[in-house]
Amino acid sequence: MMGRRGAVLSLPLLLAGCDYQTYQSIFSDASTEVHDFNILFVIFLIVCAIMYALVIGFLIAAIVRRSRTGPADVVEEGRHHQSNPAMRTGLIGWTALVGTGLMALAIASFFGDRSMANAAANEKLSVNVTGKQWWWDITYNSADASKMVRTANELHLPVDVPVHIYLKSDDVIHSFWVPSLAGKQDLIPGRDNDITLVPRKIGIYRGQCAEFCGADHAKMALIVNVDSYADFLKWWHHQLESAPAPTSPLTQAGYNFVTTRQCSSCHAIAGTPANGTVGPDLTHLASRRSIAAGAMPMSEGNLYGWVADPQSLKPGNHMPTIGLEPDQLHAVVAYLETLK
Amino acid sequence: MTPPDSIPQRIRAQDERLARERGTIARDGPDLRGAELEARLDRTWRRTPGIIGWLATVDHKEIGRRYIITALIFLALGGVLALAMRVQLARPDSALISPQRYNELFTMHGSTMMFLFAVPVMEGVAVYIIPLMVGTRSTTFPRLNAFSYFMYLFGGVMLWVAFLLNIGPDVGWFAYTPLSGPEFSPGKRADVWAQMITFTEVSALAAAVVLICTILKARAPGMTLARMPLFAWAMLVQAVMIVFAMPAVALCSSMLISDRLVGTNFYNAAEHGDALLWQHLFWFFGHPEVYIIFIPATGFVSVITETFCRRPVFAHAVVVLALISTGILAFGLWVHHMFATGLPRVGYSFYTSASMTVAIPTGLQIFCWLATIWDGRPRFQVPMLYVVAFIITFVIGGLTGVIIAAVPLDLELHDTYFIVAHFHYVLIGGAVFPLLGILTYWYPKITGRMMSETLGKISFWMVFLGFQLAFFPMHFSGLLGMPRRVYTYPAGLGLELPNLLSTIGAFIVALAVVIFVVNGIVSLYRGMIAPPNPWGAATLEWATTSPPPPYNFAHIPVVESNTPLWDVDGEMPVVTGLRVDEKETLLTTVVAAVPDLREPIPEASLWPFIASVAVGIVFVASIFSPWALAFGVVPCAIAIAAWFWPKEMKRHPEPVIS
Amino acid sequence: MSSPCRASLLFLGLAALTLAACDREERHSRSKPIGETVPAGQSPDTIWPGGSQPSPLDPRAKLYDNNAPALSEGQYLYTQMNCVGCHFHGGGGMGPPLMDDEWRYGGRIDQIAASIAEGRPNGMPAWRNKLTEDQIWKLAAYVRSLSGQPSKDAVSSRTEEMSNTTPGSLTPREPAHSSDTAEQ
Amino acid sequence: MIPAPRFTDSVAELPTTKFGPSSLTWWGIIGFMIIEGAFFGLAFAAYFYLMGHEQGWPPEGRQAPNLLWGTLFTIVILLSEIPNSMVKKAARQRDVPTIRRLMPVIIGVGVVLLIIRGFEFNNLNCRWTDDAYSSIIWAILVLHTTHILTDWGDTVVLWALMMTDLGWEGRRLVDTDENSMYWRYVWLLWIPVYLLIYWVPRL
Repeated sequence: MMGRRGAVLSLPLLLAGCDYQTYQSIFSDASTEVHDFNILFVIFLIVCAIMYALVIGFLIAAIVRRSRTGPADVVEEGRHHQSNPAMRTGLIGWTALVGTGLMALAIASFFGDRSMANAAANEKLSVNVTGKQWWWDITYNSADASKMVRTANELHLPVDVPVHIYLKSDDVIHSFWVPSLAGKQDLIPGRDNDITLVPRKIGIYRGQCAEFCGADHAKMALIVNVDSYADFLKWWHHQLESAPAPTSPLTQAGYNFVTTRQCSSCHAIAGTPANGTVGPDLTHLASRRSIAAGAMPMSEGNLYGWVADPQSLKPGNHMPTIGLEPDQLHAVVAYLETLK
Repeated sequence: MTPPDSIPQRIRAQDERLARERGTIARDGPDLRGAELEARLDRTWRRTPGIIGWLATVDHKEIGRRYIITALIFLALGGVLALAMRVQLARPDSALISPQRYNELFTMHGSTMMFLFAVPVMEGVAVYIIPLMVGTRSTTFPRLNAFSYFMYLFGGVMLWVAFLLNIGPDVGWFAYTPLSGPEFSPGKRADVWAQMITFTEVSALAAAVVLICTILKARAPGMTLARMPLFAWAMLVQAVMIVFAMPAVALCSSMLISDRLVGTNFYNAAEHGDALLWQHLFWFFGHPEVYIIFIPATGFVSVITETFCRRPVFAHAVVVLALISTGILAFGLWVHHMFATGLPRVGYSFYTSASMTVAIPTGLQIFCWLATIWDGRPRFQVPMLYVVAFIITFVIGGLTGVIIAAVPLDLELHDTYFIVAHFHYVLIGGAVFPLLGILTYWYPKITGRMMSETLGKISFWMVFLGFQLAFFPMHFSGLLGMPRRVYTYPAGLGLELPNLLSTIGAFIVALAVVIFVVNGIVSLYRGMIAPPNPWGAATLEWATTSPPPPYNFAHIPVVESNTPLWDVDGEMPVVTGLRVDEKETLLTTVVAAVPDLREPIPEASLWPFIASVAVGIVFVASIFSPWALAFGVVPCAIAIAAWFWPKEMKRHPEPVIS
Repeated sequence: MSSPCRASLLFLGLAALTLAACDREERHSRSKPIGETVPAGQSPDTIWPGGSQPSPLDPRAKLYDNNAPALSEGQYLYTQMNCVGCHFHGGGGMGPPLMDDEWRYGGRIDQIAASIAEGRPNGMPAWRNKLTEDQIWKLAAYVRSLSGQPSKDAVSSRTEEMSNTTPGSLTPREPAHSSDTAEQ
Repeated sequence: MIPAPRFTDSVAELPTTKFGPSSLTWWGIIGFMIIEGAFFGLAFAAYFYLMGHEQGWPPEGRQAPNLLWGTLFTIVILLSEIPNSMVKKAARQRDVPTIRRLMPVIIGVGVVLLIIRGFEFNNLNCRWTDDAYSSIIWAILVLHTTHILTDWGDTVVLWALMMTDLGWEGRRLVDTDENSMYWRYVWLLWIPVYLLIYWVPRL
């Protein structure tokens, strides 16, 4: 029902008839936090609308009242010093009105804040998200180290399970923001922040770094898949497996290049010699929805483009343009696509 | 009081001679008045022609004019950057502008508008008008005033030259560490930004001191604090705020530049520093900054409302108190820019309520203006139209401000286009609209001609409607999840339409501003000659010719009410006895404005300019080597000493600052 | 109006003078590989300036030498590729120190690049296939900056990590090496 | 229609210089004092902010600065108030000869203070590049040194002026009076600085 209200708020856009997706908007109502947010937001909107109506009403009344009568250009002598007594009472009333209105809003905000804080009190799932220029390094915590899942730029969350996300930064300040799921929280070098949320709707949501973090700030996105618990477990177990061995000669060639040449200095692929820690983990690259932190959707074409010349697609990022020969390129892309 | 023996014979002889000469000094009064007085005053106060005279002048009217024109030029430049950004954002995944360039664009846009347009233009208007409004012949410390202008000019020019030479800053106008620190901003871009801050902050502080002293000490006799015009009050509050706020940004940018140049560790988390220290210091300045821009604008609104409604603003005292309390509260809110940084939650609710409290004094002022309109008989000429537009627009900005003061809401809306919409409603609706109104209003005072009413109305409607079209959709862009400071956005998020509308609106506003400027330039030559008091205003700046003579007033007026020009019946009470052959003005007591001292006004001097050049070179050079500061002390010290050193060593019957 | 312009033009000239040579701020990343670093058959002993006639300085040197973003990218790689492991923050350890001006294999940027690309006896691995040429040159530029060779206003004063070395922006410029003076 | 003048009283007999709050420069100086006070206040705030994030202050492995020179500086600057207030008094009494005699003393004291300050920098037991603690105490000390320097330069210029005949003019005496006021401000500022740099790390 909140969703409908959200839709109402964005009605002008719907009317304008642009095809319209809510997967990065705050109206999704996809988590407890955003649900509370929407309620609070509507309360504020109503109170503010009333205040605004009062001001504009007063303005119009004041204008029409005197603009008709009398010659416009005479300076009124004499009584222009005493101010209208009715207005003095009005002033007091106005102050009281504004005061109470704000008080009400402050209280509402306080309770809203508290209910959000309590929403995910007992977390079931804990995830580390580390911000780097310009991608997200993600680790699913687990008591035993062998059950830790490392991935990048894509979160998978089970629906209705409170999740606790621990936020760190390796370089500059970033901000973790998935509008449809929660408010934002900064990732600050030298500080530990965290955010909790309870996803309520299965779906795919897009988030984006919300604190200016340098050249590619605009291309530092994060995809969040909220799955049923079963699907989540399936995904999680799959993530624990290491990469499949190459089968065809082409993928073999790609495998050789990736594990022995430049790629392996930065990227890790579980079960292979490639163990770089500088860039995103590639073990299950092909199973992700996007390339380069949401810079472009995952597809063979985009993968070709990205591997061939990352600098032109995401200028300034740390992945160098290696300048692969065409056959090397075919092989590498072919191999990467096997990393499902 | 003086032990007579301690005074040598020679000096005593001098004293007696000077005492005799003192009797012969020409002073204004019943027997020296009218044309002859004006001719002699003009000879004393007129500046020498030529480039030297231009650089040396200390006439507050010339300096104020320069401030205003320079600030408007920077407004145009900043606007061009805004258009470039809007073009880039008009379509999703657009690649017209590279990310690096776009980052430079919004950094330059923010820095230019904040530091090189908004604050200086307010100070410029005040530097021009305040002495006239409070009925004195010059600002206090006129040489400091000239110095502050040149510092401001050089700072702005340095920033823009750097931008054109492709070493312009790219770290945002807020330059958060560590992104702006030595490791993540290699090169000189961030240093240029930090030094630009130093320039503008020196200039703003100097101008603030000048204004405070002028308002407190140089008011016409009888203009008690209770009778002081609201614009003077607004400028007083603003200047005091500058005095307390600007040091914060100066300090944190100096820390940043020393981190970058000599390897200090203020913001280095690994060495016990803290990145958030920057944000605290910066926003301790940055939030009051908004009110430093807004409060003078409320002064403009009061001036226009009073004149065009033929009523003193309702509840003068309440408005004054509202101004003061806004000024104080503004320093208690900076944390609401940092809700997302994970500070202790308990503190948050305090800052939420504090941020909301600011709405009360502002609400009071709004009410007082509306009550004035209600009581009076409004005439809707261009300036008054801008006041109406101000109320309609600014209140929206204020209310969205209340929305984002709430922590849970701010966590979603912070750093999105919702915020961009909010502060443009506050700053353009709240400050630029009144500014355009007041420029139209005081244009005849400054130029002696009226601006064209027709063109004025055309540009008013375009700027008003264009603004709404440009910025209202941004609320939706934000709610649909568009963060700030992104050089592009993907298709399919519903962001296409609002951004396209914003771009169209931006161009309409730009066109409107062009029309406004054309109107200003054409009216300079074609405009109707302005009568001395074209709008029938009540304040003293209209009690002299337009444009005012270099000495402002032939005789210093005496004030007997809040609205002097409405209450004098044909005859203006004045005091007499100021010198005619040397520059002199009258100082009064701070509260009751009783005549207190006769203050000699400094002659024009080239030294403030030379000093500003010396200081400027040091600042720029220190970007490249910290040693510049050590070596630069010498020329700066010489220039400043020469500035204060009397040019002729003979004693005068009464002090002369040559 | 015209006079402010005059004044600003005057200052513009001045500023232009002070802020000359700004390509060093340009963030360039070669999208094309830039060929061989070391002319074939050139072996360590011919790079050693004591040996035969020093080869002319590689023209690419100026692209990297005083280019601030290149230096900082080099700094990034220096940490990420764990050069610290052997050379520490230039102080030297298992590998030779890099802050002094003693260069076993030549202190010119192209010579350093060669040492990184080809590797050197006693443990310095070859990075030719592990990094791109562009990266190697950036790394070389940074390594060279450790001894204060490039102009001080191009290097950054410190990193955001702990360190006890003098800020790069303050390190005194070591007496330039003979083989440097030959070309620079 | 500019209203014609109606002459009330004349200000011709008003003085052109007065001591204290009547004087314009007094207000100017107060203004700049407030500005500099804001600088110091914020620097102190930064100091305590950084301190608040630490277990130990100074951080592990650092010694607090040596007391000797800082304390010596404090004593000297407090003593300098004696000639300072004598000059102030003399200025108010238009006793120019005394001013001419005492100003060189104050200038000399300034030089001594600057020398001691040099030793202070050497005895902070840290370099500004070491860590944030070192950076902030260096910053505060440098900030205060600039005030010593500026006031010293100001005093030198003023003394040169006092040696001329102009020294007998009221304005110069007011300048002297206000220069002494500013010096009081400088040493008042020093007291918290002294405590922050030398004693807080010893708590």
